[in-house]
Amino acid sequence: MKVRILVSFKDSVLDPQGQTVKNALHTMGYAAVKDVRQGKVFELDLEGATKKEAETLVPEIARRVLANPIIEKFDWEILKGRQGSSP
Amino acid sequence: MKVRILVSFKDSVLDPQGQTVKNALHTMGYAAVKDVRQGKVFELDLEGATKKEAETLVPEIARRVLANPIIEKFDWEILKGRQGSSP
Amino acid sequence: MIDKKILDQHSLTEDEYRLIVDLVGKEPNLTELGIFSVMWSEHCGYKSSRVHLKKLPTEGKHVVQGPGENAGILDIGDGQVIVFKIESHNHPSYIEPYQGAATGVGGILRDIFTMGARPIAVLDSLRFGPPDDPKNRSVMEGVVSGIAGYGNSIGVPTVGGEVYFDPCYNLNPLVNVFCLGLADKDKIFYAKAEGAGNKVLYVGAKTGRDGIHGATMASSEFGAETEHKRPNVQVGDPFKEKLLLEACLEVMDRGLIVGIQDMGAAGLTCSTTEMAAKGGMGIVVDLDKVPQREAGMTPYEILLSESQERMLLVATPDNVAAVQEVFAKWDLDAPVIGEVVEGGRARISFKGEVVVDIPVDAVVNLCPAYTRPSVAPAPPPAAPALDSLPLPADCGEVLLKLLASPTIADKEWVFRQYDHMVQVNTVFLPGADAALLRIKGSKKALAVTLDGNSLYTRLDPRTGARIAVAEACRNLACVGARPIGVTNCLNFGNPEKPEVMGQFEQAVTGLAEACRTFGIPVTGGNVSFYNDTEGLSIHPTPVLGIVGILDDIRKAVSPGFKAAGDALVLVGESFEELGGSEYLKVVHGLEAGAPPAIDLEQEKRNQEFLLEAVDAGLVRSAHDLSEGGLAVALAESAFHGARKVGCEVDLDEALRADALLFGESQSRIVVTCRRANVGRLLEMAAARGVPAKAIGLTGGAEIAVRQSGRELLRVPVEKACRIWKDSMPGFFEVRA
Amino acid sequence: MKFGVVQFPGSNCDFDTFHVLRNVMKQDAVMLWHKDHDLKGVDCVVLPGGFSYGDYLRSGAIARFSPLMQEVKAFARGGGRVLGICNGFQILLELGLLPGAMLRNKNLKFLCRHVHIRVENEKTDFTRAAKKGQVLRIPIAHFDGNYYAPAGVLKDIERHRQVVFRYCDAGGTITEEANVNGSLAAIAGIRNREGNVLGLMPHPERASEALLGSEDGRTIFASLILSLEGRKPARRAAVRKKTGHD
Ligand SMILES: Nc1ncnc2c1ncn2[C@@H]1O[C@H](COP(=O)(O)OP(=O)(O)O)[C@@H](O)[C@H]1O
Ligand SMILES: [Mg+2]
Repeated sequence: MKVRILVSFKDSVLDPQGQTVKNALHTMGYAAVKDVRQGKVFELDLEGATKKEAETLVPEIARRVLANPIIEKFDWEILKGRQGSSP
Repeated sequence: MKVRILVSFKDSVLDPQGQTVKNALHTMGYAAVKDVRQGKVFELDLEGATKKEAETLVPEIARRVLANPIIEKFDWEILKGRQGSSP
Repeated sequence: MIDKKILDQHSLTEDEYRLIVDLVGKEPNLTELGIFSVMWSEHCGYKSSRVHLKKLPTEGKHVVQGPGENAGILDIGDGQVIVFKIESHNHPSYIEPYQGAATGVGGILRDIFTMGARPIAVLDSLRFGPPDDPKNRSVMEGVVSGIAGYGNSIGVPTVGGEVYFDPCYNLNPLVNVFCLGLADKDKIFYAKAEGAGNKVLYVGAKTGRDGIHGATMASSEFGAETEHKRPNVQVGDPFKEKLLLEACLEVMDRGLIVGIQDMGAAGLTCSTTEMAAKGGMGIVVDLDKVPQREAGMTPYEILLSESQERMLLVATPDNVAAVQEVFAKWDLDAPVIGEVVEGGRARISFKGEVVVDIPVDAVVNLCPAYTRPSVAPAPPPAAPALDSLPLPADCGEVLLKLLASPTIADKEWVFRQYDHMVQVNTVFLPGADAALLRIKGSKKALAVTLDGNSLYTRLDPRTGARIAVAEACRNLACVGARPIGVTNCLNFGNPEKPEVMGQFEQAVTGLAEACRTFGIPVTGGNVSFYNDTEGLSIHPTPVLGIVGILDDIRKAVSPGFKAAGDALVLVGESFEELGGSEYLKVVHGLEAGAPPAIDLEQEKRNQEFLLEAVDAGLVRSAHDLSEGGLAVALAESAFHGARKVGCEVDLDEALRADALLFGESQSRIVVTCRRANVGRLLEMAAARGVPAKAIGLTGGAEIAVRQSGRELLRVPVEKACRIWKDSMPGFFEVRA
Repeated sequence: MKFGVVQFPGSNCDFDTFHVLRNVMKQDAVMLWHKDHDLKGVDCVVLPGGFSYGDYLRSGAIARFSPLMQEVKAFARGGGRVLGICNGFQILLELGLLPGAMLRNKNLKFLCRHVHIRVENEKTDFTRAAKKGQVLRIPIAHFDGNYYAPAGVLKDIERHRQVVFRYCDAGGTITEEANVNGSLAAIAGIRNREGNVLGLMPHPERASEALLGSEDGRTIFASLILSLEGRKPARRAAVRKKTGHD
């Protein structure tokens, strides 16, 4: 089973990387972009785990390892069969 | 409108960060984790863009600014109202 | 089955193919052809350059290893040697600046530690298009952070380098990285497979499809699916390389291996055949044992992959377990993939079948060398007669303009991103004429510099190359070090163009002449041809990396003025030479004229004198005159001082003011000494036939220059320094 | 006194720190391997700078799971002195031995340069050889040194005088410009509430020899030695010497 975990800064923490991307986009003329937040994404391949096991395992891994709870929050989902990806 | 863009190395490209995380998880006893790929996620707030406009704008930004198509691929989606996030 | 089309895809000529058939004794299969194609490529085989490189002097009393190994080795006494080399990573750095530059660092580091040396310093020579173009800035930003990302992580300080800007690099930036290592003389290792029955071990990262020689195969052979998976740029993994470095040094230190070779260009192919050829042996390899990152790789792909952070070791069967234990300690696998055998052939099997069976000598040593047609480079565009060139109305403004020009401006924006202090040896941080490293437990120090002015080489390749050597040695002399060895990276256009070949020949001639004069051996280097994009070649750009030694580190001299009231002495003679100068380029928009003349013998005398004066303890600061001439050299000396002391200078040369201030006549150095010592210093110069004269005093808060009493310029040090410092960040911070 | 320098995969200031402890400060020093469970009877554990595990994931995030770190944690809880330099500081934060977290430098670039830091609390085991408000010139070299703590935590840290060093200008004034990486409250180094664990971003081992441009870093090592020896600061400690090179 493939799961995807998104880790990003808590709203209370400034995200200078996102700001920099936003500024760059403005300079390039993409005025419609009002805000950018940048974070990390992890895709885990879990072997032989059931949905239920994943539901305990993934948040545990995210909390213990992937995110630093002082500054970051996380979100996760099980990836359906597709896992599509553009070019 | 909020959109989410995921940028990660193409499958054939080495992902040292993902590999290192995987090894760490194994050492910690999370044997079920067969593979880890790490990437970046960007959440953009687009003001006044229609779905159609987003469909041209977002891939263009992703290709030109957020990803280097030589080694990276990207994937994107429009975020529905929820944008949920754990803890 | 092998036709013209396949040969074209492999960049082999029909003559070369016939030679291969001859040497192998049969028609090669596709995998064997692939092996020849990479090993006989320009990059690995030095086809176009070999005949010319023979002109370079390679012998000297310190030389332990000259060209022909991964890096050169020089004896520095006390049972220690230095190992150093320079490499280019130009094309990958344009395609993917961060990873291209990062893997460039990774590659040169492996060249050094594969010989048993611990890398102790990196220097980088970078050339980009002008930074006012956002595209150039983004390449530069990526390259600099890539070098930082790799070097900082692995813990080797990046202690110096150079950055030049010219439109000829718009589509073809140059990224040359130099590395210096230190080893015990009795712990040097070579890329040799010796002893039949010894085991071949593979260590480091798994092999993936990355970096397979871009031009080698059409997509139809592999299918579109494989094709799009084949990026020519690889992602560096400095963490893995750090583990590899420590594990390799540990097995070498404990004498557990027989030979070792990094897998760089042409990967497994190059390392297996080279090690066997150098040992006069054969080798058998089982590709099924090679750790692979991707499923379904063909023998062709496994052999030609250029995945990073991999090495090949040879060990006696007795030691295999001990070697594997060391690698396991560093979390690395070290599987045995083959064996050294008699017979001089590489026999490689895959799924139980022999897929390659070729003589290693043919692959490694018998690549044909060509004397390509060449024409003498066209004479440079004539500079306008000096009389027709208007004198600047305000020389102070010109100085400020030069200080702000990207090539001359402060490069702190770059080197602040590099960890230049790790390993606690860096005595002179970036910014001095040469980087200076102490050797722990010794009074000695090593000085290193990279140099090359490609505008000069474009205008006159031979003179430009001579100047590059002279200037590098002069930089070393300015810190008090004596040059002991040279490595070089020759960045040129397409060698199949006779003009490019003409430039190459002349540049190599100039290098050879200058190295002979200074008595310094060339111990290795790198040639990067085909730096052409959209039909335009870059300026011929030889980059010299020269290492020097200082016997007593306490005598080292830095460029900054030390205090007010010191005497300023100008060593060397000034001529009315403006050709190829930054002044002409920046102020008049001309890349024209003949570069300044250089008299190598005089240059050598000037440097010998400086070294003698430093040794006698007479010199308080020394800085060489290069781009921007005297005025810029004075300004830089003022900026480098701890207290930013100014100076008052009066010159009596009857030259045009602009030539006097901004001309780039060679062999000159500004020196300061205590006032009481001026007499002794000048006598010492005279005794050696070195022109030198007292030109003023340090002090005040301004840089002021007069010509026979008439004031030419007067600029506040603080203001000038701010302009010099703010220029580079200014290009990058506009976006914030 | 016996110091132990922990070696993680990717540590790169381990030998620098060892060199200074042994050859400059003339102390007994040993290397401690991250996979072991043995602290070899040291009096003080030093977590050196570098890029443990490549700083992949987050700086210091993976190293905290090393076997030896369980012993270090216990050692610290038992009052043993622990000094974390740069990556070592980041590991201590990830481990929870010190409060807060690190963000990327405010200019989003790696920064290697000399900075000035002001001794905010000279009554600690790590600063007792320093004078009140003394300004030290010590290099930094990091990408993630922008200290952050949630408002409540910061208040706590300040109340318990846990801030040991702040970035300042050469004269000792705290300015936005001098706070080169953007740290909250210009924090360059903090200790735990008990006072036996210190983390700082600047590298004192790079400023311990006159030849390398500054000896101010010795103040920190000298303080540690004094406190380990249970002695009062003597006047001999850490003289500030101007060096020959600029
Ligand atoms: N410009 C040069 N000057 C002197 N020696 C050179 C030069 N270019 C290459 N060489 C030497 O030729 C030899 C061939 O190098 P090789 O190992 O095949 O290439 P590389 O490791 O650079 O890919 C090396 O010893 C190298 O130092
Ligand atoms: Mg090599």
